[in-house]
Amino acid sequence: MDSSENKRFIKLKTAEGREKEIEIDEDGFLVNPGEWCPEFALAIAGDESVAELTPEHWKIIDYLRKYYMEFGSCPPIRMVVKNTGNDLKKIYQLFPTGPAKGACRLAGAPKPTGCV
Amino acid sequence: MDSSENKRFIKLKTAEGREKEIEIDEDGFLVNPGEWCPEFALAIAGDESVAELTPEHWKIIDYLRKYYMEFGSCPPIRMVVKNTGNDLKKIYQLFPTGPAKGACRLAGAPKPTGCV
Amino acid sequence: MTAIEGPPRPYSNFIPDYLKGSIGKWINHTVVRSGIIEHVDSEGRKVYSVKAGSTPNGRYSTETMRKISELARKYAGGSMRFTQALNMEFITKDLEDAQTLTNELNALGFPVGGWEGHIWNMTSCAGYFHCALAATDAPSILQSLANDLHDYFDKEELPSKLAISVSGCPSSCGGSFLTDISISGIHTEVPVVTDAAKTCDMQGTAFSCPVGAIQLKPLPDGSRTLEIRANLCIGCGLCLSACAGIIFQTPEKTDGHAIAIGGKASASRYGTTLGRIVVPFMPNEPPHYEKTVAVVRKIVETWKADAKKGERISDWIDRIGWEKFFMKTGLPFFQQSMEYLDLRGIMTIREGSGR
Amino acid sequence: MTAIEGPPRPYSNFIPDYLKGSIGKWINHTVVRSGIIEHVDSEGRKVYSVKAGSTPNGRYSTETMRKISELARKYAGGSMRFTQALNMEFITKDLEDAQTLTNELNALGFPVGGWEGHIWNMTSCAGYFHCALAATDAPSILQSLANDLHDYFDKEELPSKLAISVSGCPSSCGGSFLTDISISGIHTEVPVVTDAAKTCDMQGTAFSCPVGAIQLKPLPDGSRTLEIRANLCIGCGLCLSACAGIIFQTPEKTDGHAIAIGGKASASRYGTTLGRIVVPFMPNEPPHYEKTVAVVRKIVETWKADAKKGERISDWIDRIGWEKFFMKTGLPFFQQSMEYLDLRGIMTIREGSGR
Amino acid sequence: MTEVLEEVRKGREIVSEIEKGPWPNFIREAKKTRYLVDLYGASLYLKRDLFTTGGYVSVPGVPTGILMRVTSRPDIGESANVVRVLIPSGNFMTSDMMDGFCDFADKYGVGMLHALSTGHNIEIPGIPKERVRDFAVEFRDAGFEMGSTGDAFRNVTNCVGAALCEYANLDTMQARDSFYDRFNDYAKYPTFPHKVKLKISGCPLDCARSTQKADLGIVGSWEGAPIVNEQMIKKLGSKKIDDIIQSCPTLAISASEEGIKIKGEDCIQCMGCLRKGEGAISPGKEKRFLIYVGGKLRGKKGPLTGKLLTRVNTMDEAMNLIGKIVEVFSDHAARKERMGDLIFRIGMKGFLDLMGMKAGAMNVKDLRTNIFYAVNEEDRKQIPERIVRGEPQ
Amino acid sequence: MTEVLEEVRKGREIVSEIEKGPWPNFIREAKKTRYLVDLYGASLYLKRDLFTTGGYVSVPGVPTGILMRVTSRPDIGESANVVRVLIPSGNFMTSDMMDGFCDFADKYGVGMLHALSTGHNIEIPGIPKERVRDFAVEFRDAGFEMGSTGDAFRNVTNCVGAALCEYANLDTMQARDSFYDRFNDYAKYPTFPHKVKLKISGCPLDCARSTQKADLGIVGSWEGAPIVNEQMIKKLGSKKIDDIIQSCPTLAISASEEGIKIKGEDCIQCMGCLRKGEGAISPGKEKRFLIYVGGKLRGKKGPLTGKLLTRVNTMDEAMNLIGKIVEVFSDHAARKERMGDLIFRIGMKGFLDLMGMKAGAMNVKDLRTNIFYAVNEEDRKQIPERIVRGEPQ
Ligand code: SRM
Ligand code: SRM
Ligand code: SRM
Ligand code: SRM
Ligand code: SF4
Ligand code: SF4
Ligand code: SF4
Ligand code: SF4
Ligand code: SF4
Ligand code: SF4
Ligand code: SF4
Ligand code: SF4
Repeated sequence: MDSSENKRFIKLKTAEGREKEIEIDEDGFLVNPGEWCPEFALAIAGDESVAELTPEHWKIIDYLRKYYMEFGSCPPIRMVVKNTGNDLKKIYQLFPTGPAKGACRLAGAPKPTGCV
Repeated sequence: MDSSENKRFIKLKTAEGREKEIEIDEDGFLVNPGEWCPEFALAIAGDESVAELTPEHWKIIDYLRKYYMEFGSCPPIRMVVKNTGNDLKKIYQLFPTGPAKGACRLAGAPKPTGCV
Repeated sequence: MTAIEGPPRPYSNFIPDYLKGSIGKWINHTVVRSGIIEHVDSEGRKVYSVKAGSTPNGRYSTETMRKISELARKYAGGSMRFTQALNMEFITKDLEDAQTLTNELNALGFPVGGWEGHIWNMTSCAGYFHCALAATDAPSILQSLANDLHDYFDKEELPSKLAISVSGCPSSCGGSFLTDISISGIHTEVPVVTDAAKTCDMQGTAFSCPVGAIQLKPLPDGSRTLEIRANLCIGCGLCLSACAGIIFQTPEKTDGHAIAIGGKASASRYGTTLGRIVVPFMPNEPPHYEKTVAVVRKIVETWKADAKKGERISDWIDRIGWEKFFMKTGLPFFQQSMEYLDLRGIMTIREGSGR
Repeated sequence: MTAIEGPPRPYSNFIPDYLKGSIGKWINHTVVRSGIIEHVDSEGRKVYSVKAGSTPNGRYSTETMRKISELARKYAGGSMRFTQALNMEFITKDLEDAQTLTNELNALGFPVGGWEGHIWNMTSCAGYFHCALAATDAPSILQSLANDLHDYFDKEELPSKLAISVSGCPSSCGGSFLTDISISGIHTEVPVVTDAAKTCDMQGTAFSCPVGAIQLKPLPDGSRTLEIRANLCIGCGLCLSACAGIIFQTPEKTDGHAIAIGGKASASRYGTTLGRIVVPFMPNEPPHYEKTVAVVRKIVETWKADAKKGERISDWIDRIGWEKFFMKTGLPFFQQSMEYLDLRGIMTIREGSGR
Repeated sequence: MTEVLEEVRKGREIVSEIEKGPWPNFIREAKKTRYLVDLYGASLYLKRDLFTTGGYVSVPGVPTGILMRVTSRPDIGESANVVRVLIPSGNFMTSDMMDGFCDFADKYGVGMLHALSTGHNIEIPGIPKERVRDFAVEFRDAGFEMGSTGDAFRNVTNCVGAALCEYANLDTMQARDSFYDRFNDYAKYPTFPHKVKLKISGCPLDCARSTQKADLGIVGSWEGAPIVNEQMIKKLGSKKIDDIIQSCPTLAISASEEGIKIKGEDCIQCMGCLRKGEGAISPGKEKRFLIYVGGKLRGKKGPLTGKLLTRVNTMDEAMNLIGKIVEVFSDHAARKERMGDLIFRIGMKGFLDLMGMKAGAMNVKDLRTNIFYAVNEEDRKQIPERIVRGEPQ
Repeated sequence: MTEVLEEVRKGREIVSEIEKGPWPNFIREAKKTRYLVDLYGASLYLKRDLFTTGGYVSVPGVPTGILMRVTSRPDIGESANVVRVLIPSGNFMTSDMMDGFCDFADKYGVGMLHALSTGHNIEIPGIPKERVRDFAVEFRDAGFEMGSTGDAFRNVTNCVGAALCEYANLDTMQARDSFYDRFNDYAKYPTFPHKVKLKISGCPLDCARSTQKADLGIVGSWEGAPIVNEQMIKKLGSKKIDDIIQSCPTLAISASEEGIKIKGEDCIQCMGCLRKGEGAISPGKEKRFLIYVGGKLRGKKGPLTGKLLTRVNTMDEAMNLIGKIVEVFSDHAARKERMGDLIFRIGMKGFLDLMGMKAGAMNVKDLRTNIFYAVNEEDRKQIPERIVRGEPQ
């Protein structure tokens, strides 16, 4: 299968007002992590059952991004809890599809290795 | 015990006719391997029941010296046999006290680690 | 949306009513026939458990399942269970019900059997049927074995319990290495990284490798890819489940399965043991896996003829030793069963005298 | 100088004449009493072997040895032997000689005993008495044990054979780890390199270290010295025998001995086993090593009371398991007996159920 | 549809062979459903697994995730996602419940149930990606929880125990129920380094295989001798009594006036005599719960069975310990390191240290034979002292 | 001599304590000699070994060297060199021979004999360095060979075997004699990477401990059932016959008309029945010689016992194999690596490969549980083929 046939994109406007097309995979994850911008998160928040991105959301997204940029991977949930000062339930309230999935997707990290 | 009290030396004349004092340990082994010279071997051959140092003897001594300079140790007897073209019995004829002891002493290598 | 926390409970809501008064009061059980046990409590109350064989990997059409559910309704207090080893189990309040139920189950194609000197259970994982990691197709192998050995479930006798399991890969979801006879899929090549790995969680994938064979490799364009160090890789296949972009190239040639024997859990005699690998590699030969079935049959028949009553396969081997095992079964001994590059390798060498 | 090649032989020159006709024809033996066995051959001929205890580490004055030699001349065909386990053994041609000999040996201070449910033998290495590697003094420990347990050699009964050995260091020249009860010296510090190492074969010394902890270090003056990497060193002490310039600094504090039990060679029952360490460190407390003797005595008495007839210590432990061993002896369990940093470490963990 | 692919055609031939035979048949079942039999057949023909780890679907309320499954041959068959459903303790289900599962499988899946997975969940396979969310909402409304995925407690399983079995030292079903009352958050949210399995057996016969295929195992047992019913024993007759005596591996049993006498201190709770006793011998009164840690099957060094950590006196203590263990596990395991692998890496003593526990003789199968071992200054003092005091473990 | 050193005085006190007690006493013996009792006492008081590896003395005719021993306290006692003397097979010595050794010990040593070393040599301790050469000449003239040192065959030992024991499957003393006839050069000249020990036992009871403390062990055994003397067995009576049947760990023995019947294929030659048989059961006719390799005690990973390499049918084959093994050992071991350490390093299969031998079931104690193992293309073809052919090992 040539994946080029199936390319998908998300169109959005950047803070500066530029139109931008960001490539995503079939599960909606960023293909090129370098392309991430806050608007990307805004654009897909709904998919992950997040109605509005509050500062509390951004704090977690920021942490996830920083971690991802440093370690190339999403942090374990325990670390998210420890490092963002939220308890587990709170995090799941903010991101109903979970920190390791929904929130990471918003933060532009790659698809997690699965739940198997 | 201060070992300096017990220093022992062998006195010999070098090929150039110089007088030389070479320090040996209580078992007659060279203390400073750098001081070795063929005359040292000649001087102590009798101790190791070698009446005369023939070319056959020198071939073995040379090999031992070369090996010692490279590996810092006496070669296993098997290697002496292989690399000097002598069989075991022949080597013991030449050096009745053995290649790993008598011959090595003549070649200025240190005292072997023992027979235990 | 009412959030339920955890499984439905308390359990008392889901068991036959006539069981409730006896909980914790059982004093004895008697095997009435293969598959049917009479349980008696301290007050003389009795119930009967009926154990029926299941399909490989427990695959049921809803059509069949509804019929089973109906049988539970009719004969077993409106409830049934699956055993730890995934047989169906019904608890009836009298022997007559147990017997009628047995007939109805048989009519539906499900044998009633197990316990004492019988095959107690045969389980398999999903294999090719559903799983992404399979090196061999567990359900069809189990089907072949079960078709061949089924008489030992309900008719013929064996020296003691026999449990059989088949797993499609070393994950051993089917319980390989734990049962008296078990089969486990095995890959024997190093997987390759394809373009599709691009969108994987590379770091996470590297973590997934148990031997650290996966490295992240920077590409000229600043992005990264994965690299598998062939000299370290044990071909376990775990990275495939972390990243769909990693694949085996010629599984049709290099995938197969190994046969291990002598696993058991119970504390009886020498206690828990793990299966040991008697055949390190068999090719995948569906539909009937004749060679594999023949090896298993040979082991079962030899054990049956040679073991004393009550002796599990592991006990039997403990008694006679591996040398006699190979002699008696006529199976060839493979050097590959012997030693491998790890901590336990050294333990497989025979030291000193004795078995 | 007549060169002799190898040991004196043929052996027939050194055995009692009356043995010669029976070689290979023996058909049975009976233990007449502790230490005396009657051997009978297929033609009805009989001889008697008399086994006498030896001094720790077999040290004899020539004065005593000449007396023993004289006894051999008088009662044993002019010849005697030392057994594999270093007792003295005399072969007499009749029971009367055997008995007279026994009395004479006793008079000389040598008990006759061993076989069946007795102490068969007690051996030690040279220890401080002669060796350069000792971490503990094997002969004096053995002397203490033998003084304490001697009744089991010739008078009191035990469940089965008991062999005891003591070695001054892990080299185990005395046979530690092989006998039912064994003691082995152990260093617990890292040795240091002194100036005297200068004339050692440094490369050879480096080779002598089993874990590669010794490195050659170049000195400013172009010469070299040895360096011991403390993090790798297991304190085995082998380098001391390669180079007299390496020494332990405070052996009086750090040297001691460990107690291991359950070694045996014979193929009987579970076959060859190695001793396992029940007490990892005991201090050296001459002259009488009371604590060490007490531990051994405790083990022997517990085994005696608990084992069934014919059960060696290893068989007994195989039956009851280590947990019961510690419970029954009342010995404390030391975490240090459990695990250590190597391949077999993992094997000491108890997995699954069972003993 | 025009031509049938070669691999599908050949695959069908293979499948129709598998369909034969006397044992309950999964193909015969599958053919009554909308399962991708052709895909499966093709995989057998091609000798290669045609499923691959699927993508991702976001489902609020199932924090541990749902098992996504796609095929590498969409031309033959597409996706096959599956949900795992937690069922009541002991795997008991009412007929109504089963019918309900069937309804869901018909409506959302392919009309097939996986009953049960080897982890003892009902699985409903074949739910298309687009429908997973709807399914989840409706299914949860019906009163069920999905799960047993992700880095959390997988489904806790237990033998039937006191509900049906005279050997049980505890009500295992009740134990599982209370586990979920207490620890459901650990099961629902994926907060561990890797999955954790707990299995509970009512006695050392270990029908739940808690000593083998679980990171954590609880096995009900007792201390001392089993209880002998003198009247019943005598009725068994001398041949049977002999059998019972022979059955004891530690020789704890001897014949006596009262039939038999069991030396409590020699009993290792192997269940041998109880099995021969026909009801006359039952578990002892002083209950103990054995905690096993570190079982797992896919070991890079071979499968790892559970190791006995300790014995406690009540199920409460057992549950407290479980809580403690998973904390230690979470704090010390590397990512995707199972408990067994952690213990393999740091050693049992290392693990006990992390737990703040002391190693005892119960933790060892054998003692070491290697004399070289770091005995430090502390040990040198302490060991002879403990010898003198004869301090118990 | 004026004052006695503190350590000597204290040492003497300790020594006089050790001198007490009922067992044959090495101090009582030592005090009758010129042995350095004061040095020994001081070492006990100081809790430190006062001997140290001695220097070197050149003695023609003893290629493997002589054990040099000095003390680190020449102020208390000086040197203590020792020679090892090879004695006849089975450690038999004539009285004349022993007297001769005593003469030498009196003349050159300290008037003490070490009889025997644990390697079964006579040792004559305490020969001053200056006198070693003279001793050697005189001693060799008297017909004895020194040795059992250096990187050569150490003294070969054997149980008494056929000379005194009905269990013997071979004349072990004769075996040792012929070993020296054939291999004396290997014993005399230090050509190996490290010492090599060979021990020979006449039967699996292994009185020579050849499976434990020898790099090479030969154990006489047989194939199939032991030989039963029907007449004798019947006389033993049914209680004893029962005992015999019980003694068999593999259950190879059953009661029969003739007393007992032994299933040859089930016998593992454990000697159990022979030991109970009171002469009525003896080793089988088809002799086999078990070759063990790699035993040694000072293992950095714990002591290593010998591993069964193979069984051969004659002592000739056994000796040929010994020759082959030491060649392989010499070619492949590192310097100062014992055979057991070599095998530990390269694995038993590696060693068999070097020997050009194939692994058989006899080489394993257990089979592996780890499925991950390099199965290569060759294996993939070969394994199913051998299964089909049912090819024996
Ligand atoms: C039903 C089941 C537990 C459950 O919660 O599902 C079960 C229940 C009983 N087991 Fe079990 N065992 C069950 C799986 C196991 C397993 C696990 C397995 O097979 O995967 C084991 C340990 C594994 C092993 O191989 O060692 C197991 C090892 C035993 C043993 C010890 C057998 C042995 O040879 O060592 C006994 C005792 C016996 O058979 O005498 C036993 C005995 C029993 C009895 C008969 C005891 C009793 O009634 O007092 C229980 C019958 C209850 C009943 O009527 O259902 N049960 N039993 C499991 C049925 C499995 C099946 O479908 O075949
Ligand atoms: C004399 C000696 C061989 C020798 O060449 O020196 C010897 C000779 C006999 N042994 Fe042994 N054993 C001798 C050391 C051993 C050893 C090695 C050791 O103790 O260091 C072992 C194996 C080590 C072990 O601990 O397993 C050994 C394990 C046996 C056994 C098996 C014992 C067991 O419990 O497993 C027997 C059979 C028996 O006792 O029933 C046995 C039996 C015998 C008998 C009694 C058999 C017979 O048919 O006569 C032999 C008596 C010959 C005699 O009268 O001298 N011999 N025997 C050794 C005497 C040692 C001593 O002084 O105590
Ligand atoms: C469904 C089930 C097998 C079955 O056919 O019934 C299953 C199926 C899978 N197992 Fe499993 N495991 C299942 C019980 C087991 C068991 C048995 C048990 O739990 O009693 C084991 C052995 C015990 C153990 O945990 O070691 C087991 C050990 C594994 C492993 C090895 C983990 C390890 O580190 O040792 C993996 C791979 C992994 O986790 O990375 C794995 C992974 C998988 C995956 C998720 C692999 C994949 O991505 O394809 C399989 C999905 C198959 C599918 O699509 O249907 N599965 N898995 C079982 C579901 C359990 C449940 O409902 O919770
Ligand atoms: C004399 C003797 C002990 C005794 O008191 O009887 C002895 C004494 C020494 N042994 Fe040994 N070993 C003696 C039998 C053994 C045995 C037992 C046996 O051979 O049956 C063993 C265990 C078996 C084995 O080989 O593993 C043994 C394993 C060692 C070792 C460990 C070697 C290893 O690699 O495992 C060493 C150290 C070494 O070789 O580097 C050693 C080294 C030594 C040295 C040479 C150490 C030293 O330099 O001080 C000891 C000299 C002591 C002395 O001055 O008296 N000795 N040594 C035994 C003489 C044997 C002989 O006559 O040939
Ligand atoms: S054992 Fe392997 S093939 Fe089978 S379900 Fe588990 S992961 Fe899949
Ligand atoms: S197959 Fe296993 S060992 Fe090989 S790279 Fe993948 S995860 Fe690592
Ligand atoms: S065991 Fe150690 S102390 Fe004893 S003789 Fe051997 S090397 Fe010396
Ligand atoms: S004591 Fe042993 S481990 Fe330590 S340096 Fe010396 S030889 Fe090496
Ligand atoms: S584990 Fe014990 S209590 Fe539980 S079902 Fe099995 S036999 Fe009964
Ligand atoms: S349970 Fe087992 S160990 Fe305990 S008395 Fe019964 S048979 Fe013996
Ligand atoms: S090993 Fe066997 S043959 Fe040799 S003495 Fe011992 S019992 Fe006899
Ligand atoms: S020698 Fe051992 S295995 Fe052979 S028949 Fe006799 S008792 Fe059984």
